[in-house]
Amino acid sequence: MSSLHGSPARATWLWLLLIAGTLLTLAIGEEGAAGIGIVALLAVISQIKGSVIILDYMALRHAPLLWRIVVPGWMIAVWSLIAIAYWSGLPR
Amino acid sequence: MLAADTPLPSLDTPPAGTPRLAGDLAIWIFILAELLAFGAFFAAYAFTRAHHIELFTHEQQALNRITGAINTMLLLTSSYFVVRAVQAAERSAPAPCARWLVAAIACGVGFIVIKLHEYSAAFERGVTLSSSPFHMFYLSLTFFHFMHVLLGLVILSALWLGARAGRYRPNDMNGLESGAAYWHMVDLVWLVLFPLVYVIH
Amino acid sequence: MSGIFTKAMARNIFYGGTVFFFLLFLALTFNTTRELPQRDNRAKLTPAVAAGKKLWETNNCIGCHTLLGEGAYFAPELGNVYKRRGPEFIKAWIKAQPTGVPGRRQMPQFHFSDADLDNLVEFLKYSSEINTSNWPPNIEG
Amino acid sequence: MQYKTQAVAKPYFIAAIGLFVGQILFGLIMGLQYVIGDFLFPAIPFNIARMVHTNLLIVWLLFGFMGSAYYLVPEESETELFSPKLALVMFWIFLVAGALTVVGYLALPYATLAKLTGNDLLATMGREFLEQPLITKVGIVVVALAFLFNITMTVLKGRKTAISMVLLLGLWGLAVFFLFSFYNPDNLVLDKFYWWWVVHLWVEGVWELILGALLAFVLIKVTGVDREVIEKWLYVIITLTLVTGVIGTGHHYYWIGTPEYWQWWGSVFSALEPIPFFAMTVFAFNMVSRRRREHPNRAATLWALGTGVMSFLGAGLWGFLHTLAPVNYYTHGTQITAAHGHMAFYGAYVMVVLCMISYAMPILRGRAANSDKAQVVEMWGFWLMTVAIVFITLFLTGAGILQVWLQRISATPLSYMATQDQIMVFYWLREWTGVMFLIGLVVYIASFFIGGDKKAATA
Repeated sequence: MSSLHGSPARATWLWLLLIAGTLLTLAIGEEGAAGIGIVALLAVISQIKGSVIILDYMALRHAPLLWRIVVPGWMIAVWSLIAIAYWSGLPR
Repeated sequence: MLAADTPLPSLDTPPAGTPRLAGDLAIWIFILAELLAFGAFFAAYAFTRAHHIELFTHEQQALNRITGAINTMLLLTSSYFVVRAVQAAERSAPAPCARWLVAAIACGVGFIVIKLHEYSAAFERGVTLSSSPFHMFYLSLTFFHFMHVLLGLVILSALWLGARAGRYRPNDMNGLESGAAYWHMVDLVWLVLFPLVYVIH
Repeated sequence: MSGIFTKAMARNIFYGGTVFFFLLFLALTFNTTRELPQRDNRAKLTPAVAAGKKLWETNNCIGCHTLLGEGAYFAPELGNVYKRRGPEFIKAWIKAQPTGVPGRRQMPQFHFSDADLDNLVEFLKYSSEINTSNWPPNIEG
Repeated sequence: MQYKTQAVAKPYFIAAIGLFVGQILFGLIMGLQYVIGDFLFPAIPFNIARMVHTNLLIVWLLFGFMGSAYYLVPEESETELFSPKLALVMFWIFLVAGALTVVGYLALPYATLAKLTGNDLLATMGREFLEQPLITKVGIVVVALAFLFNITMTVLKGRKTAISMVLLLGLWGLAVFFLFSFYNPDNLVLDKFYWWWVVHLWVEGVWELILGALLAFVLIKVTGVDREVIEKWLYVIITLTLVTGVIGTGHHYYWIGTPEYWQWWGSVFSALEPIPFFAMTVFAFNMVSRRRREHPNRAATLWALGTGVMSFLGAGLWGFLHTLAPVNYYTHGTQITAAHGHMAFYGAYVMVVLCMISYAMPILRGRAANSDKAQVVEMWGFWLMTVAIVFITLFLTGAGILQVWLQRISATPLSYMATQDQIMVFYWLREWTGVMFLIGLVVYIASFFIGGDKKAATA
């Protein structure tokens, strides 16, 4: 039997990590924090959570290289565009 | 739907360590197309926001971040349950597989209920697709995603029927893995959408 | 190959995806239908405008001109011609066709009555007041 | 030919090519009217010539689709056509109705034609591409229903393949969306909104299913690649087509009085529309390079590959060029649109019908493929027409860019006609390239009359 989808224990730990990330995002939101640094932080949190979903839950960790590049690459590209847009809108 | 025609028992279990894509190539191509559409919409939001910063910041304040975060957690939990369902099928346990799927569906329904609540509040404030650029994006992005949650729930329901019929086995996971991948995509997109639309200002 | 790719799955995704996106399109159509009254100038949709639209159609004006940018590209945009030229010029122009200038593009003579011309002008006036999101970029169309 | 009822495709193909010639002749007349304004005035005013040009295009493509379906469906379903007699009767009805309509266009003032044909009962005429008199529109529906009945019954009594199901879906969709041509409210915005349900949902929706099915069929035949492989890719490609194309309709809803959110929805989805076309190109080349037989009909293979490339360029790339709302704001209703229209229609639909004809016609005439000599001439036709359309597109694009600049962007915008005077040189170049296209078409037709050693009769 292949173990493509990992163990329940690992999935549970990762779930806790995801929830923690969400609470952190919420806390930043409720705090009303802003700025390029905060955007970078949110992007990193989102990227980490996304990587958990992509590599573990979607099991792309075991997929051919192309897929391990394309799907996480999508997320990096999207966050890069968001960051550029945010930066372009900063007062100067 | 997805589970309706799983293929003949696929290739023999590949040797351990061989790279394998979990789910059908067809669903992955579809997922990529969906990701591109969402990605383009996200970028459009971000660049439009850069031209209307005060408007976006102001109107974003009216959104309820708490329910947004609860919805995030519902989707994450739902994804987790789907993973457990897949793991159950991977060790030939159809009954737990079906139960985990029910739990996942319940979370998805919770998301829908909260979202509808959020929409009705927004409509009361007079939010429409044409009331402002922010409202346009808020409604378009969340509604586009909302429709995906509904589609995902239809798929999960089909998987649940398949699981109850004992259709998914360690050497025949294609239908289940494909549906699961789609559901995770719906979750993944929300992980960008929530901070982008509800938090960043 | 390491992946699985089945025709059944591809087919199901085709039917599911098609239905899904068509429903989404219908939802947007529903919303558009509800929002149109604020944009499509239907308050000014008088019998004269309707008669003008029919003249517009039965003389195949769209075969040379564009209207809100759609049509043939052989003659000027008429969605905003009311604002560009005004009613009297339009009527005089239509009556004076064809110009007969050698080598120039010719517009046929349609033998409109004065009432017809008024209706056509009403239609063009109504068209020019539709909210087109500031299109065309300038008065030249 | 495996089933003798496939033979009903032949008159359809011949009529299609005949009407194609008419379309091109009227195209040349219009092209000349662009530069010599009073050419043939008042005998054939521009609006009449254009109506004939576009309507002939639609009708001959419909002939091509129907002929292709009559050829393809029996072979896919592994059974004779339900009613070859009905198919032939419908052929003559459609041809005569089409011919009478064109005669009506040319012989009568359009307003008189409208009066005579009952436009007062239900006003449907005088809208771009839907200029047909009411009775012709009803005739189209009748012919389409009889055709669909015939095809559907054939599929139902035989084998149901992915290709025939997709083709059927596309053809039914074609008929269903045509019904919106009967809806013509006084409200111009609503009129235009649903007008696109015919035009866009045809060419960027259901017609692409027909395109995909025909291409897949020919690829199976000429490459010998597994049906399973080709059919699953067919599904994937048409999924991408409809996922992007249906909401992509929004790119027509930017400036016609529809709400502004369409600028975003339309831009996002239509920006993805090149993807399925690109996939189709890759697919066609991939299947040909993985071929498991050397089919003697190399011309058909060339048309198949050409369809992939040219539909990507014309529909995909030239569509993308002006589909984003901020760009379209300036290009809407200019020669850029005309440029895109020409290459997209040629690349996607003209080529796929000619591909089907190229594959089927020799078999209908009792041989697997034409002689090498005839094929070489056919390929000359292919290259002349294809290169011509590329240059027509480039010249119209040049005209369009200059037009946008002078009339829309410049600080001192010129009037429409003053702008036209400035871009005359592009129109002259386009007209000469149009002559080249006609030569290509003549060469193509000549290839049907060239003998030489026939290939064996069994494909």
